[in-house]
Amino acid sequence: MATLALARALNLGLRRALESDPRVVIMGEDVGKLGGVFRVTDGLQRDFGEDRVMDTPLAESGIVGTAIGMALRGLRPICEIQFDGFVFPAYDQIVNQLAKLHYRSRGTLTVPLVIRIPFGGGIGAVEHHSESPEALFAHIPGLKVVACGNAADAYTMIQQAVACDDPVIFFEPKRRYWERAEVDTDAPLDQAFPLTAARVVREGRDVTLLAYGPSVKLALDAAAAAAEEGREIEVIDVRSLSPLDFHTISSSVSRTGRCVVVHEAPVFLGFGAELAARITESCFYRLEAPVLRVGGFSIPYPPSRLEEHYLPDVDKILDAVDRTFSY
Amino acid sequence: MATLALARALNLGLRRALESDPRVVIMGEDVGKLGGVFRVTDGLQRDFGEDRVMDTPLAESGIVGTAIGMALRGLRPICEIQFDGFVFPAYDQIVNQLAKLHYRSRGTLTVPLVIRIPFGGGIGAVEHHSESPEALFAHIPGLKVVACGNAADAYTMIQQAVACDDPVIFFEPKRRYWERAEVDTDAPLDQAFPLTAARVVREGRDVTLLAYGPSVKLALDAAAAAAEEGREIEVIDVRSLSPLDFHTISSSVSRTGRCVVVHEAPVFLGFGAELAARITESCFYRLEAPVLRVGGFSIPYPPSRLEEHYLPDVDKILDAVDRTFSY
Amino acid sequence: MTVDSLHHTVAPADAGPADPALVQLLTPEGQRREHPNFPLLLDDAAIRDLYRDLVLLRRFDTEATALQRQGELGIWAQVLGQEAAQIGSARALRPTDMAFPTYREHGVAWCRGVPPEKILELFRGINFGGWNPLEFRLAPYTIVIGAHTLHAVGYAMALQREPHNDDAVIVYFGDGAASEGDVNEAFVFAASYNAPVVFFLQNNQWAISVPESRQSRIPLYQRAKGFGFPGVRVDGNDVLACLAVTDAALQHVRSGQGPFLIEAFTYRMGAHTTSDDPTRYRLADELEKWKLRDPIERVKAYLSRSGLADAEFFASVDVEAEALADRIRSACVSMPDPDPLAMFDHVYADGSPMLDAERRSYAEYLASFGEA
Amino acid sequence: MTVDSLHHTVAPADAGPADPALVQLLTPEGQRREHPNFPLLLDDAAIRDLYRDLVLLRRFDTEATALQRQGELGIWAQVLGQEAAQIGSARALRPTDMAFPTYREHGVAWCRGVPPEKILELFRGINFGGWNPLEFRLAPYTIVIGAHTLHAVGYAMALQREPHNDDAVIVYFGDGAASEGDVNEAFVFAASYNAPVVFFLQNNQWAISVPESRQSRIPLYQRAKGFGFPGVRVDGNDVLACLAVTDAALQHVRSGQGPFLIEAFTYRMGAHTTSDDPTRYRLADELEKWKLRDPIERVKAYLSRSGLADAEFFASVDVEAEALADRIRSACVSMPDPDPLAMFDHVYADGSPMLDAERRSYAEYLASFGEA
Ligand SMILES: Cc1ncc(C[n+]2csc(CCOP(=O)(O)OP(=O)(O)O)c2C)c(N)n1
Ligand SMILES: Cc1ncc(C[n+]2csc(CCOP(=O)(O)OP(=O)(O)O)c2C)c(N)n1
Ligand SMILES: [Mg+2]
Ligand SMILES: [Mg+2]
Repeated sequence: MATLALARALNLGLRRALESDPRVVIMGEDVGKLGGVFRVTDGLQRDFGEDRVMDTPLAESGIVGTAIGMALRGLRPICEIQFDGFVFPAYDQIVNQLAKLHYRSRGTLTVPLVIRIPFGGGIGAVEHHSESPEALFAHIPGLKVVACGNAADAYTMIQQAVACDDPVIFFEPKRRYWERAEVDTDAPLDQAFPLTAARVVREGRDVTLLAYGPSVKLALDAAAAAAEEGREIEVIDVRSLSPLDFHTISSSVSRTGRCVVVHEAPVFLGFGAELAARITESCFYRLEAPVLRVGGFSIPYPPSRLEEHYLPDVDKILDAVDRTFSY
Repeated sequence: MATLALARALNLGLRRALESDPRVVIMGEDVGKLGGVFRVTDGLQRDFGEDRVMDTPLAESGIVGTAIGMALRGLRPICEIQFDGFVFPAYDQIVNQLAKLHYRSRGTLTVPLVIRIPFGGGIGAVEHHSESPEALFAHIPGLKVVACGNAADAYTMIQQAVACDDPVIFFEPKRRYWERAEVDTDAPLDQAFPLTAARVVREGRDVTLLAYGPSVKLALDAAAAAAEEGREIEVIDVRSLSPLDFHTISSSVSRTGRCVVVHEAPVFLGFGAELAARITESCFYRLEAPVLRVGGFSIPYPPSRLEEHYLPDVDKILDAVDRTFSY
Repeated sequence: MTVDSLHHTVAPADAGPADPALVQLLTPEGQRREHPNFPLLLDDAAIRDLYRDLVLLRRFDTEATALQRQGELGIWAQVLGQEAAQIGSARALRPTDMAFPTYREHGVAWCRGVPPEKILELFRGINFGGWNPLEFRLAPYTIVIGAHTLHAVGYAMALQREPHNDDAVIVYFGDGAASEGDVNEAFVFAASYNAPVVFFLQNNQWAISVPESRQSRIPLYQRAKGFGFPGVRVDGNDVLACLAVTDAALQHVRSGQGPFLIEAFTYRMGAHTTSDDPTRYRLADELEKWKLRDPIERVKAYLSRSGLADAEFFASVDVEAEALADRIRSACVSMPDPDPLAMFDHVYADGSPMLDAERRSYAEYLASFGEA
Repeated sequence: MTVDSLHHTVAPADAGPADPALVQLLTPEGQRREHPNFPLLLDDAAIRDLYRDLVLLRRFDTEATALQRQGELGIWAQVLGQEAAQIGSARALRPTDMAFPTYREHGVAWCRGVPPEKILELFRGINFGGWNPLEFRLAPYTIVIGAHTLHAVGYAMALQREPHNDDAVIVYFGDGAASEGDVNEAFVFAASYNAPVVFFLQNNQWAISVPESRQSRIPLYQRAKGFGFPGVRVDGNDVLACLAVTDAALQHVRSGQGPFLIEAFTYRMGAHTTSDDPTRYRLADELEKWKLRDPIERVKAYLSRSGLADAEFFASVDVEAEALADRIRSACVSMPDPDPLAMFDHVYADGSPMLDAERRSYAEYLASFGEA
């Protein structure tokens, strides 16, 4: 057991992956000497060399495209995209190539490739550094899309993603990079909680709160605040957006009869849309209120001095929770 | 009034746009002498010259990126993307630049640019020629996203899109290119049905069927079949995915109490997810059944000999309609 | 003089033997030439084999075109006119080298040993390519223009780190593709990591209806120089020259000198695909001119003239070609449609419960009709 | 010889006056040189003005860095070391030319007349750039590397069709950016349409922590040649050379000869941004060496030595610089936060009822707190 910041937990997880499998390579912009702009790869090039931890030319399509080629020859690349907003030059490679190669080749090719993307806002950054593009990946069959919400999951999930034979889009909640938690760095990976499973992180019987990535902490904070007023919120960390562990979610909502989804991406066609639609379909008779969504407005991510208005917060969540009781 | 195939109606609409505004230019791969692979721009380069109808180098990011620059200097470019699957190399320009320039410049720059995308399957094509990527655009604030479903709308909507000061992603139902309908080519554009409004294309009181693009015809066919069995389906052509004309939709569902959404894109996080979530939110007490979705599976678009299994059809729609009566 | 002065050697539309920059070892009339940089050592049998490759490939292509016309294929991308570029380059490969094709590399597939009917499966719409890419060392056909050039570079970067392995990678793309960002990023990465990859650009002068002049104002082989590696233009209708130049390029990349660009100057004698109508955008004249440079005729002329092959040989190749066509035709028309539920296979290598549920529910749906 | 032989003139890390390919008109010691291709006609006052630009720009940059340290800005991208490249090139523009910057072009913005505090608004997080791009003929700062190079080309293509207009476009980007697909597609389009655009590449030798050698194995100005247009390398710390070369390049593009690439060889003397820590990836030595080539010192040396300016002049510029710093500081710290509801403005030029509803509902939500 160690108390680690989320970024540090990722760093240790990556180190483990590099140690335990010589086929693993890390590549991206500034992942080498600098250790990444968030220091997630700190020290790895020094210890594993430039062949295992590669600074690349500045070209995201090139990074993902060459990583695909490397994976086809048996390597297991981990690509870092520096910020969420910079993944789009690689979008064609991800959607048309990465997601489809296993299918197109009828299973003869596998592309075990992880794309790490620090995502979300709340750090006072300039444009393109605060986006939440997860829905744009979760809609694409062939990709696995996961998001970690705390240091312990970060440590485990990144290793599981690397071990997975499918391409994994791995979202990291950048505003939580510096938040610390207990991490059991000795637990064996093969007995860990599964990568694609959702997890109930707080139990409650009145309403289900669904969140992932940076919003999990908000959800827990909201639950704590609600508890003081006698309302028991169950919080689920969705963790895997695709494939979705719907069973965990629907069991909870069937019990509570109420549900609120939280994410930073625009509500319109955000991941909450799928959750709401699917929950309503399967829990129709159990629902006391429609599934409500707390998330971004239908505007580009605003300048940082306005981001607190844009982002979900405890008040907005509790307001939505309250509304589910007014139906 | 003339009876026109949808592709021909678009051609005439584009001709009108070129005639009425000298700032309009068409650009893309093979839009010149060839007239586009679907002949939508047939004869336009011959009549308006190479400066107005430009064959470009083979580079989609380049097409959209230079079109943005041209728009900044006052032109009104219409870009053709040859097939749905080839829009992704331009995705970064669309999401990070095109969608945001008006916002980023606080309204001082406008980017009146139309991106035409033939979309959807059903034509027996090879890979990447049958995709339905509309959700990937409708989730992006700053874009307007529309789809035409018949020749009359095609003729009008393309002109309205060109006249619009916002960037418009214009989806064309490629499997309907050759379907003919009455088109009033003399009707004045400024009195036309608004570009961003949904339209009830068949009235009915039992259930609301929502569709757009190639699925509108299917929805109408399903409604006709259901009518024979005494069930009255109201069909709405959504037409504008973003902004969404939700009023027309919610009024209908409030009346019918039942709703089925149809599209070709994967159901998971497809546009139907937003419709279902939003309808449930606003019509919660009116719904007799959850909103059901008919659409693609969570697989890449399959080889053409299997596409009939992948695509929505009248049977699948009627099956879903039936299910809404079994709640 | 610091301005990096330009060699504005704009490619004459009919770049032929007269173009000094064009490597040619066999003239359109079937005359052998020597080239100081690209010697060619081939025994007679090998040249006859190349002829056989060319003829069989063309026959396959013709048959596939016919099959498409008869509704047996959804579409067909003809290789007509580009046979020498593909056979010449692919015959220079070792079995363990890896090739990344576009959608038109039937000649490359042929040389890699892929049974031709496997290619038809894609165009018939049964799957996305019926061969095992690892077995034949030929990646799946790639339709998204240029995307695979990056895969080729990455594959080469992976090869590079394998001790005692000097295998190489070749990647095929067109004159149109050269404009895509991905292809240029592939140049950047290949140069940066000194990757053992040969970029084989088939300049067939058209990207569907768009002429090469829209993509570049200088000959495309010169692009490489701007990225710091060599580029050569070869007569793409000359199978010997294509073989010799590819051989030299492979040696170059195997020996650790980094990437190499070959521009094979050729001509798309057919339509872009069977869906295309080239009469809308190019003159018949052009085609007539290129018929005189047919890649097969010149080998035949050379073989006959130099006495390396006789009428009997040519006849036997023709017979073999007809047999191939027959075999392919019957293989094609008897291909069963895939099982509907097969479309749920191989989306994920290690599964998805969500998708399993979709498969089950569709199976039930299908079964419900069976019961009705 | 058909192999397009390479000039492997790998850029020496300290490409200085000795590099024959580098255009230099003023040595680091402040000595004037002549260059046959790039004559410079400037009166004395103009040179003093350039000096003033450089000093004021640096003072502004220093003040912004300090403001960031004090928490008044979220981040700051220093221009330190690149002042000459930006002032020299931007002073060559006409008011009606159009410039497309990255996020570091404060010197260009200065020359275009943008009030410096407007730049700070972006880095403070108030908006995405406080100036009207059409008024100042300076596009918004672009953070997505390379994306704006295509906008510049498109803008130039539009200019090109305006009768009697020989305005030009200049677009700034970095050594890292040269690897992006978009930049190379910009080269393709500019060459194909012969667009009047000057590509101004500031090679400051670093893309955050990644050295230029990772992006290209040959000097970057040579990239242009592969696309069929000229490229020149200029001493980016020499304001006179940057002015002269940009002037020549603008003449070239105005006269209808198509695009032109300038590589200004310079050095990022500061961190990438205030969030960066260059001690992790480069040696202090390197910085020390480049301090000897400071872009301001050499102009000062030249002006003093040649008697074109005296101590009084230098002192007055310093005074002006301090006044500028004061003005900027107070402008910055007194900037009000924007109204929350302003974030709903300008998403669409002609409106969205859906968004209007979101705005109304958020206004009500905010109001509900007011009432509580
Ligand atoms: C990214 C992308 N854009 C557009 C297309 C449509 N398309 C298919 S082939 C082709 C022309 C390709 O020309 P070239 O690269 O010269 O190859 P050729 O067909 O001549 O062999 C185009 C535009 C595509 N397949 N992929
Ligand atoms: C598409 C994209 N990828 C990554 C980044 C993150 N990033 C910001 S600046 C930078 C380095 C840019 O280097 P260069 O082009 O040389 O410009 P310089 O900062 O040296 O002026 C990177 C990688 C980005 N802004 N955009
Ligand atoms: Mg071609
Ligand atoms: Mg740089």
